[in-house]
Amino acid sequence: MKKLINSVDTFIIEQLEGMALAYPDLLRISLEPKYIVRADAPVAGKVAVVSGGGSGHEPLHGGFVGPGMLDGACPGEVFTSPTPDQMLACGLEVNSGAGVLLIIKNYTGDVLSFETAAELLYGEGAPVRTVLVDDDVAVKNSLYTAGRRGVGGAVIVEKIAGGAAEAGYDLAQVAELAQRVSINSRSMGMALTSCTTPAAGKPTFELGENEIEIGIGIHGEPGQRRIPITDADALTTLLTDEILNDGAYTRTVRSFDPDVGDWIEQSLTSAPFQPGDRVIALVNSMGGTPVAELYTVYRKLAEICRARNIAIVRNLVGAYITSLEMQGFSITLTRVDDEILRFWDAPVHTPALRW
Amino acid sequence: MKKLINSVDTFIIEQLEGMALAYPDLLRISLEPKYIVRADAPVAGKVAVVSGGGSGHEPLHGGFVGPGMLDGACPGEVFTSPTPDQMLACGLEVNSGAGVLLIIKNYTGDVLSFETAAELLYGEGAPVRTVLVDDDVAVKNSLYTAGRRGVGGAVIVEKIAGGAAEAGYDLAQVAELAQRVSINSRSMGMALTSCTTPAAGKPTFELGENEIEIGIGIHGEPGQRRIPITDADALTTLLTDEILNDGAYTRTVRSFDPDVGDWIEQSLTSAPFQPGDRVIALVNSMGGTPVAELYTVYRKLAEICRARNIAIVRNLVGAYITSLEMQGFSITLTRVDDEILRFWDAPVHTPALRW
Amino acid sequence: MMITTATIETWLQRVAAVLDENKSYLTELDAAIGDADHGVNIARGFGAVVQKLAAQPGQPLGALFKSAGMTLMSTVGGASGMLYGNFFLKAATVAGDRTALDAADLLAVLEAGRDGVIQRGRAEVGDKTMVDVWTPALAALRAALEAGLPIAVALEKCASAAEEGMAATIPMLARKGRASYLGERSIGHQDPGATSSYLILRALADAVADEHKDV
Amino acid sequence: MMITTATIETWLQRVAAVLDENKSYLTELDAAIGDADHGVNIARGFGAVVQKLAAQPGQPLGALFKSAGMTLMSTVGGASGMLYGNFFLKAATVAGDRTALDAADLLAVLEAGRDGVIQRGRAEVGDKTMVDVWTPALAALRAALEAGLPIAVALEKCASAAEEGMAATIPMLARKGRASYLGERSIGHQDPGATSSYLILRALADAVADEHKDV
Ligand SMILES: Nc1ncnc2c1ncn2[C@@H]1O[C@H](COP(=O)(O)OP(=O)(O)O)[C@@H](O)[C@H]1O
Ligand SMILES: Nc1ncnc2c1ncn2[C@@H]1O[C@H](COP(=O)(O)OP(=O)(O)O)[C@@H](O)[C@H]1O
Ligand SMILES: [Mg+2]
Ligand SMILES: [Mg+2]
Ligand SMILES: [Mg+2]
Ligand SMILES: [Mg+2]
Repeated sequence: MKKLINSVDTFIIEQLEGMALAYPDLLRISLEPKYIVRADAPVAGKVAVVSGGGSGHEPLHGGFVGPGMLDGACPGEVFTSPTPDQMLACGLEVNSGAGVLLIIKNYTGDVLSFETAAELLYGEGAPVRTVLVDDDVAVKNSLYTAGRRGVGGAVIVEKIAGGAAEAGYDLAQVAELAQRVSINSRSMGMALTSCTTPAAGKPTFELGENEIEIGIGIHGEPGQRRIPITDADALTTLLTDEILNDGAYTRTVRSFDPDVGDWIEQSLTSAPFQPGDRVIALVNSMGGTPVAELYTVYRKLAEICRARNIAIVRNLVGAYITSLEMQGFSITLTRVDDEILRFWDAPVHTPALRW
Repeated sequence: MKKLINSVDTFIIEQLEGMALAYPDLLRISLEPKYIVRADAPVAGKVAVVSGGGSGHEPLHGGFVGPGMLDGACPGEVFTSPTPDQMLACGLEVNSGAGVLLIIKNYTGDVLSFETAAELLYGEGAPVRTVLVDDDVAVKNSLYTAGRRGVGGAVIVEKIAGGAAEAGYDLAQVAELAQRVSINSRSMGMALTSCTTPAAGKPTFELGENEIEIGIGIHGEPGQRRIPITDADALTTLLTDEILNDGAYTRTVRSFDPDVGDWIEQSLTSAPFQPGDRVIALVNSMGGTPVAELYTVYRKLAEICRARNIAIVRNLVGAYITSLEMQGFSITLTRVDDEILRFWDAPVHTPALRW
Repeated sequence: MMITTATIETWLQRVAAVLDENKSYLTELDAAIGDADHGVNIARGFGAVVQKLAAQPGQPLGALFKSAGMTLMSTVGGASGMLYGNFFLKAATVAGDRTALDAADLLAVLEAGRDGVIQRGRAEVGDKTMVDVWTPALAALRAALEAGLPIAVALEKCASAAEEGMAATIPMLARKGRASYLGERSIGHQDPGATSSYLILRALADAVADEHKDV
Repeated sequence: MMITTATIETWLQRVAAVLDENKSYLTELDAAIGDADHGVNIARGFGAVVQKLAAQPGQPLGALFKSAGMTLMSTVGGASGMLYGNFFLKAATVAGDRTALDAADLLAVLEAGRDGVIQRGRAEVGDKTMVDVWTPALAALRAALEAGLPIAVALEKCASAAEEGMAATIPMLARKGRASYLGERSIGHQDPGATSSYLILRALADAVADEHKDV
């Protein structure tokens, strides 16, 4: 295993220490428990937006903390959901009184931890709401699985929620908008190579010289299927078609309602993409794929969307939600309206996203 | 070879097409000959800053085209210097009459091509100056070698030159400032893994499971020496010490002087770093190393600089000058003064650098 | 025979040791159908539990289980951390301020824990999760106790049923947790959480058997 | 015997073919002490040269060489592209509007090209570059012609000297170009540019020898 770390036990802490040193004006970092908050948190009168998830997906989520995006982020161990005590401490620190929105990627561990944290935060008197991100079309149904995974859509949801919170939306409004962005997002990813978790010290899965994995998540889990390697256009077409041809997707989402002080269940349906849709396109590196290769993907994606009369009105090309040093890419498309677009364009100042 | 490309013959063109589609408001791209210019070029009254070099170092240089940085960039074949015809066409297109500064990384091929291009541009009536970037301390002398290579310092030089040009500096002033930034920059890099050029289809060099290469350039060239793998702190210390302990470095630099219409030679000396110096620190991924690992490096770098009373006043942590998908990192330190710092902080809007 | 605080502490120490020994094995199982972190995470978690307990020996069982549950929740991460954490929190509410458990108490404590897992995770038998161990194992324990067998023998039967439950996950198609994303590809692999659950119940049987021997 | 435009065209076609055949070999040599692009780049460049010439056959030699030089400069990239480009541009100025070269003309043309390489690249014999081929090879050619040997024979001696010059780069420590960064580590490897230069001179000898045979 070749990595720039000092030891398997200390590297997450050391990465956080490095971040703290690199962004003293932007971030404040707690190591015990681990969380990252805006240097100026809590921001008076503003809804706080908090997310979190396993480490190994950087810049997600810590790299998105700062004005215009997240107020706080909780990193877990590598590919392991963070724990409720982190979320509780982080949430309390960023809550200005206007409440906390928890953005949760749909993985059993994340969901269970955030659910517990929501209850704890509420118990401490913080208004709290939750929004679920479950955009990975590689997972086909929710009746016989844990539901779709949260992947690239999280980046878009965090940006829009952060923008709305900065603009003065109240907790219910930010939550409603964030959930709307989430159900209008669809993603799919693929791996050219495996990643290696520091603890395991060897690749999570073995891929032959000419094999690739389609429909992967972001934790080095095996994907939907393994196929012989093909070219960038074919891969882009494969992933884009899965996204664009994905039908209506209905699932039951639990979210915390601070007005009733309990969980409510809602059936939410993602409508398929249609000609005339306007979208934000994220072409994302899994970590080890350099940005130049992503442009070849973007080229084909733009061509397919044009042919289908889907207008890419904004794009983001780079490494935003990764699986350590894995090579591969994912595509996320989010259907937008003017309100969403306004908050996408709103200023943001974080380590990884800035405009 | 696992890469997101379609074919060895078309991938550079396709990457450029992808960039053009991704940044229509920011960039204008010519495919024959290949170059990338600001969408609003030429900018009336402004000195144009142009650079270029082999492909495979993305985002360098094309990702740095835009307001506040480069007016134009010429990408060569992978790891191969671009050709004078590209530079000529690009230079003519961005020249508003205020002249063109060519930023040249010190490699024989780049130097010879840019020298020819400078003569051609001058022949076409464009005021032209050149600045050489030669910051790689892994190369020890210039008497018995082609001189130090241009590496990470190029990113800093391009940002400062772009800022000064935007602020209305004239050609001689931008050139003088850029050369000052260049001689105040020192870099050193290392590789954990080799890269694979698409044309070769296999790794450029073979490294054992426990071997790493110290003092590499940015073209997959073998480095200064090969050592057994060690931890991030030791590697960071090794590279930082080489940079901070590097003595005065004197070399003869040829630069084009449009007032005399010919090349002039100057002896330039880089002073060693000293306690009390203020620096910009770039911790750079060679392409395949994810950003999280770079924070561990930054942590140790900050510690060493603090102990030596060298103040890191700005930093940049990410993949800015790469060697395809190579894993590894480089460190660049640039000594700054208030003028340089002002132009570092000046707004920039490019695909890869924006604030 | 009563199960004392000391026996419970021994049990948890054995769990920590056996999970640490099986760390790579569990992580490999998780690599096949999950995300390759199960062994590392629960070994870390139970290690922390044991450290915490060592600092405060001889607590009433409710406090002991609560401490274990909170520690697991804050150190493991992932699905299993929350589920095992919940297991002990629910066990704690039944154990209360008792310092020893008779057979019926033990069964009630374990069943409360299992119900906590099911309540949080909403998995059913057949979903290829740790529930496929806990449900048949505690059914076997209940049956053995109801048949009047001594605790040590009943726990041995419980561990055997756990082992069968674990093996039974191999041909299953996962419906919950990370493995469910694999669909058909999850078939043929043993569930990592079921495996750690078996090891936990095996350790309980061993701890009590040892105690019994000494008596 | 005169070297006609047709022979020069044949030479360049042979060069394009032989460089294409040796593309991987040259790139491997460059991988060892450079950046693994030499073969690919000059094969592409001479391929382009030949295409250009095919479109405009029978030009005067000055125009032909100029076209070759400009094409190399705009298609090869890298040090060798500029150096070979300069070689032909300088050769062009000597060739002028001639359509055939006698032995003395040929020598003058090649020497002008070599001087162009040295002028641009400022390398000396012993620096481990293509100059280590051109200088001894053209010295051998000059000596052979001065000794009154026929062109074909003299070019054979030239190619042999080129081959020796190429082999002589192996033990050298590089002082110019990318290989110079390696210091001691450059020792023991054959210089890629010297190798392509040998192949170019070898192709010249072969082209003229074939021509000679036909006569
Ligand atoms: N909903 C659930 N109910 C019960 N057990 C579950 C559930 N989801 C996952 N598990 C168990 O958790 C195990 C995985 O644990 P672990 O790897 O630590 O968590 P993660 O999947 O978050 O990485 C699975 O093998 C399974 O036994
Ligand atoms: N200054 C120089 N003078 C003469 N030849 C040189 C010089 N620098 C490099 N070369 C030749 O160029 C060859 C490398 O060519 P190539 O790989 O195409 O260029 P690059 O080094 O730019 O990748 C070297 O093997 C050497 O023979
Ligand atoms: Mg996990
Ligand atoms: Mg090159
Ligand atoms: Mg797991
Ligand atoms: Mg080369």
